Amino acid sequence: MAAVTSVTTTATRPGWLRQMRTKTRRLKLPWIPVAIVSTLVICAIFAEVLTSVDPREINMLEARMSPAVISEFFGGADANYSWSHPLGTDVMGRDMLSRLIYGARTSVLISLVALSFGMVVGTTLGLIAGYRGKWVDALVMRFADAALGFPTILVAMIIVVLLGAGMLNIVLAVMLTVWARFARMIRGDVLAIRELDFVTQAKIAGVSAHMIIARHIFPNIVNTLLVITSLQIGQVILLEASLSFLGLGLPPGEAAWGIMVAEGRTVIVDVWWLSLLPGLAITIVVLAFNFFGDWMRDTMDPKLRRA
Amino acid sequence: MQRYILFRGIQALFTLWILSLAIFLSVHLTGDPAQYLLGSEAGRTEYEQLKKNLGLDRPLYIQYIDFMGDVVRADFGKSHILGRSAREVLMERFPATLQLASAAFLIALVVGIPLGIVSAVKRDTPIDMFAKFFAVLGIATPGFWIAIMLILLFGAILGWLPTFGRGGLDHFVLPSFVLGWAAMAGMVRLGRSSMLEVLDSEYVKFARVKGLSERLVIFKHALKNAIIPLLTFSGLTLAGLLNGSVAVEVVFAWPGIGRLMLQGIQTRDFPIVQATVLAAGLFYILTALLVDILYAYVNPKIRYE
Amino acid sequence: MSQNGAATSAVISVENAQKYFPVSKGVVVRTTIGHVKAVDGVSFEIKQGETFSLVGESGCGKTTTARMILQVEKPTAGIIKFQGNDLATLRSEQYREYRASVQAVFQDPWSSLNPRMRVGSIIMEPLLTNRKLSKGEAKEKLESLLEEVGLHSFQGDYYPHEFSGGQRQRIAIARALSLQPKLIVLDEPVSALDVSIRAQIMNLLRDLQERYGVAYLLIAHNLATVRYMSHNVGVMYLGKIVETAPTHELFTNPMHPYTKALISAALPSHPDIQREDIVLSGEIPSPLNPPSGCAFHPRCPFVLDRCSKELPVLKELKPQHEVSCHLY
Amino acid sequence: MAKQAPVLEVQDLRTYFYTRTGVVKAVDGVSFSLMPGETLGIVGESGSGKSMTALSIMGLVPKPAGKTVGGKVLLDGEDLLQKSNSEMRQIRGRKICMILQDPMTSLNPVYTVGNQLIETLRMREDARGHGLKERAIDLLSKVKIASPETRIGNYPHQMSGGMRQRVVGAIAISGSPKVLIADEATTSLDATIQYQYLQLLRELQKDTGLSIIFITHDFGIVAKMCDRVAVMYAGKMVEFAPVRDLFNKPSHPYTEALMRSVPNVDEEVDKLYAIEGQPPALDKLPVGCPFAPRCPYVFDRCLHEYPTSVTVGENHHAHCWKLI
Repeated sequence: MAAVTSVTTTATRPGWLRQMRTKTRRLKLPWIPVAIVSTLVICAIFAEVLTSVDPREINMLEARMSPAVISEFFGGADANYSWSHPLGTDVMGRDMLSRLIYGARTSVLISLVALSFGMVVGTTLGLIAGYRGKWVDALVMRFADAALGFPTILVAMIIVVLLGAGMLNIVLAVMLTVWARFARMIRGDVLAIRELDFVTQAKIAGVSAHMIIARHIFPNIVNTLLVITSLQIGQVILLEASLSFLGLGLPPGEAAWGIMVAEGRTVIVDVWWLSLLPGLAITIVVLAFNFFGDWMRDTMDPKLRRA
Repeated sequence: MQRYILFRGIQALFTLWILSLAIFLSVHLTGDPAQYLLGSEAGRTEYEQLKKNLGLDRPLYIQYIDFMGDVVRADFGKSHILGRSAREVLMERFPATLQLASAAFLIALVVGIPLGIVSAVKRDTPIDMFAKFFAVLGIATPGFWIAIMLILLFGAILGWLPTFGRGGLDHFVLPSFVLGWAAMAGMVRLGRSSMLEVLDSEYVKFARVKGLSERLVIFKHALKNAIIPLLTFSGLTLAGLLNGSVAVEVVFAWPGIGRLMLQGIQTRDFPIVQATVLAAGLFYILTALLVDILYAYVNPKIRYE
Repeated sequence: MSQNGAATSAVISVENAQKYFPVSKGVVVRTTIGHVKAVDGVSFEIKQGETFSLVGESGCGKTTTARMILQVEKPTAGIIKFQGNDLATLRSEQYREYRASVQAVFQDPWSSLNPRMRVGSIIMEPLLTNRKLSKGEAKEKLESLLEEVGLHSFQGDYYPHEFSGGQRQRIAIARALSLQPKLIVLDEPVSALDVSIRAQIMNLLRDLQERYGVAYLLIAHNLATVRYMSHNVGVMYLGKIVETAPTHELFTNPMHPYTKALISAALPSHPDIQREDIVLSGEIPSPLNPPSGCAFHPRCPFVLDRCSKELPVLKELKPQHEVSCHLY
Repeated sequence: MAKQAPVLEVQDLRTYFYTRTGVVKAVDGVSFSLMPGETLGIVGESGSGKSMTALSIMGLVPKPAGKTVGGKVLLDGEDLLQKSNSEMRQIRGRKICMILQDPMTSLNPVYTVGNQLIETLRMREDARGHGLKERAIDLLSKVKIASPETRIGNYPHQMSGGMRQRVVGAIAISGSPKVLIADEATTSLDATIQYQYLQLLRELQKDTGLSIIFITHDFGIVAKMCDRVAVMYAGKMVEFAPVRDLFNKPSHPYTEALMRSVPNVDEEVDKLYAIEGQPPALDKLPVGCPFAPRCPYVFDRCLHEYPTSVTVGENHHAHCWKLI
């Protein structure tokens, strides 16, 4: 059937479009989460294009302006707003929209870096622990248990003491817990796959250990890898925001959602949008990633699919 | 069983030791405590003298042995900001955190587990939908933000509840709810999935085959099995509670060790940092150990090993 | 054991093979407290073009024996000879030749094929790992293998999930055949299949044996399957072969009480068939702590005094029929 | 056999599953009767609907996907399909009980076997209060468990598979049911343990006058244990006969082919007959006879119409056009 599809693909364009549509419909893609995630990624990549305002530019004359998109319709006569700041400004007169867009970049950047390091380290260790077993496995898993169970906040604090606050600090703190999640899940999968007959068959045929890992084990954990990754992104973004909020990450004034919430905290009663908007952004993005991850798990997990 | 507990105990001690080592190294590798204590204007002789007094001129391993001795005696030195013994401050603040965390944990257990179980038993009904929605929100919303929003709503706008500090029972409502929500959400999700799995098992099918009432099937046969994974999870939840409690204590101005810890870091008050991080670590490790023992007790496979 | 005569035609011979798994205890320092004697002194040989079956209940060591021959498990003691040469003394290329000459088909057709590989690559993997082939030769070989096992030549491009259980077992057989092995280990090759499919696979295996003269080591618990497939049978109990004989002889004249009980317990092929009723009492003992003397004595209906004290040895009571029991 | 009222009578039972890909007719018009003290075998391959027939009788079809949409299940003349959930609960365990396939998982791992036995006993009005433990011990010794006094305090994982299956048997007969359904109850047991268990069931049947339905894929169990046999294929009952008649004169081509394709322990067979093709997918059943695509005797009519029941001997029926 796949062959038939590819033939018609090259033949006629409208058919191609229609087929794409039926294909995605069959996958039942979760459209809203996908749209949100795409928006986030676009904001992160094209921040300069989307807004010409510098997120760090202080302008005390335009401080504390309420979001135009709301005040235009609900604001009283005394409402102070301007369409040049659609989402208002903060206490220093910095543009909220531009700060939110640049905040998206911070979130994506930090979680991407931390997650990819965590993924590479965790997957490698998980593969080795699962395939080698014995003391290697015991050692890796003891460390993973400790890293998983241990409160991230304590880890982050120790790192802050060691290195001082900064972006690297957040990345490290996140990495130190995330790798363990990957290692654990991957190792569990490897342990199960290692016992399957096709691996024994490969051994009987004389296939070498690294070829067995590359050809027989790794391709069978790719699904798990994708599923954990998509489920972890949300948690990593949340963690990053919490650490930023506590001032353990980027210096104050930088455009990060957690910092923005913290800056609005003391003036929440008058300038409510300062905390509300970035917090909403975090919630929506994390929700989107969670739903997307659930969808990935439901469609990709072969254990669920076989049932 | 005893062997299992012994094993977990040794593991807990090991984790604690790693933690203490990490703290020792991070404090001793980052700059010079003596420098911080004196400030930049101090003279050279004064500095050397202090170093000698603090024992900082000796080899690292001797300092470490000393440090371990202090840790065992729970003597973390004097906070140079508060001017009091770090242990004293810690003991003063610790109950506040303990109370808050217990309240949150209780909410998570009392609301989370039943909701998850009911959600599985009444699958695809409005109750289930509500539980799933409630859970997914709890996992996705940042606690510090919910805290601020609740202060805005219940404190500033409605004026129903106090929004900062410790006091009567009403002071507990907002902080413990915020702190407990994420843990509760996890319990709902796990409770639901583990109950669904148990309800699908052969022994539940057999319990029905032999004509047991639905009440016995669910409360006796399914529940106990479904709760076993929840117990393990509740151990992990504690880590989450400690994570969250720092932010919640900061937002609600709760005088606990979370806020103390953050202040210690911000002011480079090392005795306080050491005391709070070790205390939090010890608290976490002990509760995790307790949960493990409880788990072994509920699960006969381990109990009779 | 018997070295006389047909030493040349024995593809594989196993002499007193043992496999002990250590059991350890302790929290920090683990000490070995005992051994599970999974296989405890097993000897047999398989001749070219013949099927030798190992039967027995779970935990009797039949699968471990097979895994030692496949070199997935290293024997604790004993000698395995391939065409008369001790495996332990083989030089590396000879050893590689041995690995290529012994292949396997396992029970579960769902776990024995990598779901991420095309059927063609699965079948060709042993061949391409061990031999140099041009692309054209490989394609030709694949097509002939697929047809050999009753599949279409174009099905090499498909993934395993597109096949049913019976077809998957055919794929597994094609892979095992690819290196033209001397011996194929068949570990419960049909027991996971639907009843109506089993005969297809058993007939295919018999046809292939006739055509290529490959020897089979069949591991099975179903006596009917064993009777249909094999030339010689060894009955195992707690790591030891208690009786071995040509198939017809074993089924018509079983001598060891355990063999008798096993045959008595086999479900009849017709309601009118009445068998000698031998109900064994008790359960199979743990191989960690096997009974003294003859391991079968606590369950044996004909137990003698000496059975709990003396270990019986295999005795040839009739030509090619060996029994290890104090009754004879 | 004297003319007696059947203890269980199933008429035109239909259980369908509603899935995304369509309606799966797992049980499609199954009828049979079971006499007191009789043993009936239901034979079929995986997916033939034999297990679902048992669950439909028990009123335990997995919801919401599955539903019994038609037919009658008469136990002592009362239609079980008309009973409410709570009424069914009174019937299950007391009048009709079932042994499931997997002894490893049929018992709850967190309770002792004594606890699980006693809770079953306690449900019955006449068994309140004292003596429950003694009766539980009594039941365990009835299923030949050695030293039942200590075994009663054991957890399932402390017992072997054979012993667990005995405990399941003890629980199943504890309510003195009239009908016992054994769904592949011995498949996962070793040969000699299976033999012990079958022997035990037979003795229990002799003592209590129980009627047993064996659900199995193995003609050996049928030959050893059953008085009458029903053969199922693709949700339908294709042949129904007394056990000797079935073995001597299998009439449906499927039964015949299946018997010829099974190897024999009792004599050497030269060459087994191999049935072509695969069992059909239940959501894509062919029109007409579902066995037609694999049948050696197939002719035109088979492809269009499902065959009616044909009587080929006393109490021996088969659904096949060839027999007319």
